[in-house]
Amino acid sequence: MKKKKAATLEEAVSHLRDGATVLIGGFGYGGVPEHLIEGICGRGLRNLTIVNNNAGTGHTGIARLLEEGCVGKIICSFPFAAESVVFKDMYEAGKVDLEVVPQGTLAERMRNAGAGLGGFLTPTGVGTEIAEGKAELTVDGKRYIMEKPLRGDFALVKAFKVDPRGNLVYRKGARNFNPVMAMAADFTIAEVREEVPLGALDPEVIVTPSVYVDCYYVTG
Amino acid sequence: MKKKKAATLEEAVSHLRDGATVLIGGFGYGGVPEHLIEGICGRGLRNLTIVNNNAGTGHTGIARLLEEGCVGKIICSFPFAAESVVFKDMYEAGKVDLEVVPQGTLAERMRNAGAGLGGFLTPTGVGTEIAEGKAELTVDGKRYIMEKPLRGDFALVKAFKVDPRGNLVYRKGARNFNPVMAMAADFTIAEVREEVPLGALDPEVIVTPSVYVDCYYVTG
Amino acid sequence: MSQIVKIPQKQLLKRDQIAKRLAADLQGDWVVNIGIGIPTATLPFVPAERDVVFHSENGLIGMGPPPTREEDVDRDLMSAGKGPVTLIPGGAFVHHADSFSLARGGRLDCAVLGAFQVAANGDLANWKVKGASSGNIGGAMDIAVGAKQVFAIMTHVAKNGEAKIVENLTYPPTALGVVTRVYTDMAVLSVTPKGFVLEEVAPGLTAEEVQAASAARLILPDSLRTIAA
Amino acid sequence: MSQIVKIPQKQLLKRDQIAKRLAADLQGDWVVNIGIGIPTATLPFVPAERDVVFHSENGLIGMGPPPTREEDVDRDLMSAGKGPVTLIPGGAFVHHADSFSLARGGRLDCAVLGAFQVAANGDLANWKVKGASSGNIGGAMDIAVGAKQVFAIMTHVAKNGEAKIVENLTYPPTALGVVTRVYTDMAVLSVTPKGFVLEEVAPGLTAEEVQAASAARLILPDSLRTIAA
Repeated sequence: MKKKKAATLEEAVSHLRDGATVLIGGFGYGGVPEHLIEGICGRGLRNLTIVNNNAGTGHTGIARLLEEGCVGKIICSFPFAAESVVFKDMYEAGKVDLEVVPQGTLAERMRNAGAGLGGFLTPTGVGTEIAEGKAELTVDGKRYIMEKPLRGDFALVKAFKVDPRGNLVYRKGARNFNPVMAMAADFTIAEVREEVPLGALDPEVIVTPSVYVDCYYVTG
Repeated sequence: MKKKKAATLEEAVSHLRDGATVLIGGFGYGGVPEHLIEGICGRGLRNLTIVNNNAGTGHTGIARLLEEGCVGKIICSFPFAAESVVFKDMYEAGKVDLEVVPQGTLAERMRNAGAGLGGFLTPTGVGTEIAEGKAELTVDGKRYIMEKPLRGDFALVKAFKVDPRGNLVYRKGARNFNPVMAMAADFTIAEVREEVPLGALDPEVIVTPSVYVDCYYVTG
Repeated sequence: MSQIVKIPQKQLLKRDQIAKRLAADLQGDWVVNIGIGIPTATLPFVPAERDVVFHSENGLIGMGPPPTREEDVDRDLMSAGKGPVTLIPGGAFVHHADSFSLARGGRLDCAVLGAFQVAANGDLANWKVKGASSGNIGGAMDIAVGAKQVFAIMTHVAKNGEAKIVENLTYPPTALGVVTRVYTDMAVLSVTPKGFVLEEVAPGLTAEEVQAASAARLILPDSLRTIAA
Repeated sequence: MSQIVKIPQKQLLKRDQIAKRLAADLQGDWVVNIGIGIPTATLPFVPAERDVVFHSENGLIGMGPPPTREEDVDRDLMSAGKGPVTLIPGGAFVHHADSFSLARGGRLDCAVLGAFQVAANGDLANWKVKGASSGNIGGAMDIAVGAKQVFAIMTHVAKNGEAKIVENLTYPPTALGVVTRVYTDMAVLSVTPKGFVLEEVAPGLTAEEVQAASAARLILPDSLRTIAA
């Protein structure tokens, strides 16, 4: 069986490189791979494109990456949360690029990439600024715009349990973006609370099959 | 709570009408809503469009619907299985139309419809007869064809367990097309082996959430 | 161009009163998405016996009220606004792509959203201030375009005196032609093919005062009701 | 136009021998899809210790061998070819759209598919006979286009004497430029930017005989090996 378990946090995040597009799971407090994000801080990475629902809160996690100058661009749906103070200042100073994407389109673009597809037509954003520069088509009398797949070089996801193959289950609302991000990256790294023996996960309840997980780190 | 449980098989299938597009789950023996299909036989329905992976086997189920003259068109990926004797004869006699669709495209077209989207770009079928009459686009140097969503007026699905809200779980490979079909129809009817009390299904393991199920029939 | 309108110098409805009025229109067994901000005020006013199934964009189908005891707060169980919530019996968790499939796929009977402006044709603006270089979209565009009905809940007039009920949007749109009803601190309006119909006014207000506080023509119904506040 | 080629009047490899040769090339930890028909013959020859993860289009990730006892047969657990199978420890079930997301999404290291014809540029034909009004596609188009490698397994020449190794397809294509290796009852070929390379020949056959049974030019390698049959 392919060995996917990282012995240390450093090993888990050692693959990341300058210029990479990094999909980072989580919504609010739930399902955020906090250890992995902290693990890539302080490594001097440059020009990352970060995909997340938000643009970092407070001064930890994605906000710390921003402060360290690692981030060239953020792709998210909700950049100006009250706590996104670091991003707001840097964006206004022109120090980081922003692509704001409707939340459902963001999730679907990653799912589309993971599914090996080349784009999709969505009604979301028709007649708005989001449609600018995109093809618009009418199908069966309804207007749609064409959105492109969004693929990551890396995904950092947070899960509840993992087995030695790398199968993942999540916990409640901490599932959120994690399963689609795991699908959509060339290399997916999972931060997991608990490792269980092979065969201990019911095959009916596995949300992210092992084939999507390249490396996992158990936080305990 | 909305009452979704049908007291009888007749009640469960009473909504179907002439000319409807009916998505029918199952792959091989697994996940076939056999009771529901038998239930719509003998009702004199006409001009149905049936969506399934195959075109009926033997003389029961979809094959019986064909023999009864209920079916105007079949949309499937694998029409000429050795056991699809009824379909083969009727197709060669020009008595039923056929749209053959790659299996992954078939599943994705229904998922796309269920997701409220207007189509998608797939690499499947590029340069083949499947691409004829469809738009071809090149995205990031790769060729794709545009496929349209496939929506059903009705879906007949087979599940393992249901709760009173209509949440469904499946069993092993009997899952197959059923969850995407449940999403993609205006009215979804589930044939279920066992009904469990509200709260008895772990919310982490529900595959088809209640919102997609309009009616269920418990076979026991 | 934005239009300054006249706010009546009277007691208007408070947030909870608007929320209560809106909640009364959420029908039994509906599947409903509640946006962040003022829409969340409606939740406590929806009678439990209606069994409304609340959808939260982060993958909760059957979101329940906040836990009553501190020890029941679960960081993995939160609303779109990031507040702690519960899950009702028969609720389910799905991932983000499946959650928005539900929203766009026509399975929401209603979405309750805040608004900067609502136009007479149902156009909604709620994500970006005029002239700003960007804004927060969140799930609003997908939800607004996907729900069968959109109930906008807002103050009738902006703090700076600008009209929010308008003939045509002056703010960047979120979605076109989607709003079906508007609930404000002055009135309940429905959006019809002919434009806004003034269905109900807040106690103590006249139809003329609500019209004066609006930058779109309000059609008067045969019988104007007063909001039960 | 189809081309009649010359079949050597010698003992060719049997189905199981071709399957065994192909199975030897399935690398450890690969994720592999096995098509219906002759490809299924490869399954028993893949050593368990390689831990190859077999994907079945109907949503099985980690398909295991058929159950050995009749009472373990489960009608809900079958291969793409509808035969009874098992699930390995750490296997998972997904629905059809997720199953094909995996296939198209580049997560298959290899697909093993039957073929009517393979062309020198890797084009594959395996779904429809020339002139037929329709045919069976099944999952082949999605899987062929999505897998990182496609191994075609087939007889070298059709029963009617028509070549199956061709310069250009005369049958309707399934997917363009996808086949990387071909395993037949006469030879193992790889598909390269320059065309077919004859890697190995069956015991007792010469390169000239394999060339004569092919309608495409075969490039000879520096050292031609014999298939270990």
